[in-house]
Amino acid sequence: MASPCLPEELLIATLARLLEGCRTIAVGVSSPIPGSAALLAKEQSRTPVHVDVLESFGGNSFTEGSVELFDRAAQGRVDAFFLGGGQIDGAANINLVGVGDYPATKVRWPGSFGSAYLYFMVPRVILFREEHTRRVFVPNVDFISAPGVSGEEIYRPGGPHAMVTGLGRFSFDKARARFRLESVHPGYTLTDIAENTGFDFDHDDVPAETPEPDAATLAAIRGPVAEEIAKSYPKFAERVFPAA
Amino acid sequence: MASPCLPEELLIATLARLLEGCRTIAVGVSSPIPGSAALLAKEQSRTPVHVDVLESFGGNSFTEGSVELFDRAAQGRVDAFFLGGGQIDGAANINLVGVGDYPATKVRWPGSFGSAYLYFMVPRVILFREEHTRRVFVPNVDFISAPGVSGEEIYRPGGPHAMVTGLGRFSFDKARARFRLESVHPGYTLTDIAENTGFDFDHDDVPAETPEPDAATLAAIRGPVAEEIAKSYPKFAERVFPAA
Amino acid sequence: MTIEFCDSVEQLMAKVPDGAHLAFAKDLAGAPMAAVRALIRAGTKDLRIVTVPTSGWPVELLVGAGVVSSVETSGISLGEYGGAPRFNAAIKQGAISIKDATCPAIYAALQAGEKGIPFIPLRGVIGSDVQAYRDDWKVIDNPFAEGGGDPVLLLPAIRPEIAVFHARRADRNGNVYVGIQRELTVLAHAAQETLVTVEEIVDGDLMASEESAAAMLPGVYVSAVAEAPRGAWPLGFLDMYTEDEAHLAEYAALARSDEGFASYLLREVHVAGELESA
Amino acid sequence: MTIEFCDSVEQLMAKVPDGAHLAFAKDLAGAPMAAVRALIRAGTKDLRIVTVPTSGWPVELLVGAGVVSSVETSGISLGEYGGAPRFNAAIKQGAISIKDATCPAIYAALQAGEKGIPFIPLRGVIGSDVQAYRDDWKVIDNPFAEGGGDPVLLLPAIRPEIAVFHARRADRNGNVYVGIQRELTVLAHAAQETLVTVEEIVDGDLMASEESAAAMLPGVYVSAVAEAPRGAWPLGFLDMYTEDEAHLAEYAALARSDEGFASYLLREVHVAGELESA
Repeated sequence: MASPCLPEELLIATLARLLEGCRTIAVGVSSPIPGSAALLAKEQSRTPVHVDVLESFGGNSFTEGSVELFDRAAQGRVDAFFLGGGQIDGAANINLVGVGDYPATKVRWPGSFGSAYLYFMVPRVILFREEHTRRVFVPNVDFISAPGVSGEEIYRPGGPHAMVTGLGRFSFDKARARFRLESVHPGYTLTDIAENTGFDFDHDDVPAETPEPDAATLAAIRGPVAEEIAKSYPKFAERVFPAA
Repeated sequence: MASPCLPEELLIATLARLLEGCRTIAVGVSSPIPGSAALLAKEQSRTPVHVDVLESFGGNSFTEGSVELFDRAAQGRVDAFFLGGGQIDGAANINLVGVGDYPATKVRWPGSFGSAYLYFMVPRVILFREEHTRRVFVPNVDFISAPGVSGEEIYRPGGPHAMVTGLGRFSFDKARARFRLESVHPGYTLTDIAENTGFDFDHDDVPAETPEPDAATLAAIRGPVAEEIAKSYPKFAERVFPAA
Repeated sequence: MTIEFCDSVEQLMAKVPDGAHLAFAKDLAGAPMAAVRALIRAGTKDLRIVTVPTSGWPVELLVGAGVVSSVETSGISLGEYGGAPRFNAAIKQGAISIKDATCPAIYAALQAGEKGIPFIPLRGVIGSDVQAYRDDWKVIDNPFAEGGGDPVLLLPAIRPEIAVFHARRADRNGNVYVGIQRELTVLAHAAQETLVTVEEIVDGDLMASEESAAAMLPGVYVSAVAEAPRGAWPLGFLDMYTEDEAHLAEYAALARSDEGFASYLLREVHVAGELESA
Repeated sequence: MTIEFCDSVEQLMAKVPDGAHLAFAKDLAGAPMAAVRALIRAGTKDLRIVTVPTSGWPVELLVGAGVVSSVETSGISLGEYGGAPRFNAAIKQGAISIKDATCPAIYAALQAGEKGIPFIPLRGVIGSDVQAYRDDWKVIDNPFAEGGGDPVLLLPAIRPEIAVFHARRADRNGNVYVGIQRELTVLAHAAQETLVTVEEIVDGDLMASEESAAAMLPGVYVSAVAEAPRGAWPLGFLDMYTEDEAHLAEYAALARSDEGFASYLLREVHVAGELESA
């Protein structure tokens, strides 16, 4: 009998469902769960899906250095990408720079990387942050690494499509610049999410529960996906898929 | 005893003298005489000279396709380049496009290639055209592929430095936008040049004669230069340097 | 992202619709002559061509065959075989429209296409008739110049609908060896579709090692590939084969007249092609 | 165009003057750690650093050693070892000035430097605080937009005074193997001087074949080279060696305090370096 679904596996399956229909998916550095989700989406798609895992030779198809990811996104050749944030607010603004008054932030994170660009260019950006606390989900981010929405005059083929956290899955309404809670992960409640979120969001009175992956999906995650992701993230694979 | 100096050898030696002090020289396609001159300048320089012969693998140091020549020129990494012209006028405007009313020119030449850029960027552009007739040296070119001079407001680190033809050698005064005949090749006269030039130019009453290459220079041309240029221009080398 | 492997060059070039905005690289980077002949046989019309940054034989043949409506180029030449007679005749007759450019402008505009930026500045060019006749180019004062002034040329990005080129080899993932002919890389990045003929399709992953990957165009940029041994003939191709001098010289002689060119086209494109693709 | 071969990394880094505008590529492309230590030992001051487009260990060490006055970057991180403690402390204290950027902006500005164009447009970014805090960037309406509007960001070109990176090998003409780490190519093109440490200097011409040339940075862009075996240590380098995990973990622990960092600097940079260069 298969062992029960791990939290990581639930997240992988949930993210993979958000990638349905994508032909090309790019995954940033230090992203084992999004990476696994992209590989699962590829595994389960009936049509070919191209996945690039950045900074892993053999795991991607770049020959021009990492500028190629950005150019490829601008060419319309990247359908989906994942972004996170040290802070994320209710309008899907993300902050990868730091806490407090810029520039002498009292807490400094690495920096904005490509977010200020890819958030504009990639049609389906999926926000992913496991930690779901009021430290992360704030009323207003202290620094906008990349804005959630832009005025109509701004060229912006891309933007936030959905958000997955350790507690639930959200969709994002660009016109209203608001998240909507679509499902709560097994073991948590709407109250858990509301108490740990620093901004308002839409939701049903009784939100759906995030479905656990079915047996075939779990088998795919633990089989080919685990094997493939181990090439880029051996430590992650060892911890989550010890049997693989 | 060495055989007498050929016209091609005189031109090679004359052009090479104009390259003195250059550290980097690029030579365009279909340019065996300028190419030989660049190789001679390299051979005779006491400091290292880098020569790139375009479109000849092994004869150049480009790895980015031919865009690299233009970028390198813009970076200030090309000291000298050669240009020609189907027509050249007294203000050093050059025409590589055609004769007659543009665009339906009655005679069409290949096109402007990189001239409209390199003429602006390369500090020492040397105009070279063997045919010295009124067909080539016209009062005003029919199409300006690249202008000889630009207004002060135009960014232009480069421009025409000198011109060598089958009859003589000219310098160019950018401030006055005028050529000056510096020397007449052996066997020709000022009158020959004036009669075959469709524009006015400055000159001494009795212009100097272009000096023939000395024995050491001739030996260099017929030895290492002939051997090297044969790699890019075998037919030219066979015709001019049959002994090499 | 699905790469199609075509059984023939005919099938590859059937993907080019009438009126397509088609890009060719310079002849020395690999002229897709088999593809050009297939395109003429297909009867595709009104092609709008951009050359990166120059061309010769492909444009000469296509223009001669009457399937081209416009050419944007920095230079069209048959090299040692002189000017391009059919191209030049078409210019003289006003049969095609011409956009004269300069090599770095085409490269820069293509790089803008590659980067998805709407335009790109370029130094130089101002004051030439190349610039004067291009009403699709603009000159602005450099917004970063202190005290104003400093005019600089702006070029709109070029994103060709279809790029066509010939290359040494491809693997079964559509990865194409381009070596140092990196104009092909920029071209494929900027183009919406890229059709490639190759000398051979090989087994194994040409992107497998870092050293080999450096010479490759990744298959993600390639729409379709067809094997075309000696696909640059009658031109030479890199170090693989030399040009067919007798053939090219005969062309240059025949193409001086309409009749001569017509006979060449019939014999070398239509009749020979039917035999080829039979 | 004369390439200098230095006898030591010390000698190579002695070429960097106080106040230099210095560029480093991202750590994964080859962090020149031996060069960074030599630079600290040289006592070079007031370095203005730009990272292409990110960095980690080189900037962390240099900032910690107090030899940096400003950093332009899209991200500084020690990867698995967490944030960069000395860099972050310097930011908090206002000890260095920071220009936050975004990766494609640094690439685009560097490509503008490579092309010798004064600026380059970039899509996106507008409305972020990355843009809001960059008063050296401008927004204009796209001059090619019909009907006006369409704001677009313009970035001034970046031409670093000196680029420093570590590579696999160089030949005696100064040609440097970069493989698919092509940010190094763009960086060297854009920079005024390029100083390279390599694992080994080899005989023979690495540009001799077309296949090998595709992976090379031509020596014309290289000012000086020094051999530095394991020159990325304690970081790993491509497939050549893996990172020194114990060393890096110890650093991360020590660097939490000023005293810990000072002891690391003394032991691993100054004392070890004197032994190294003795």
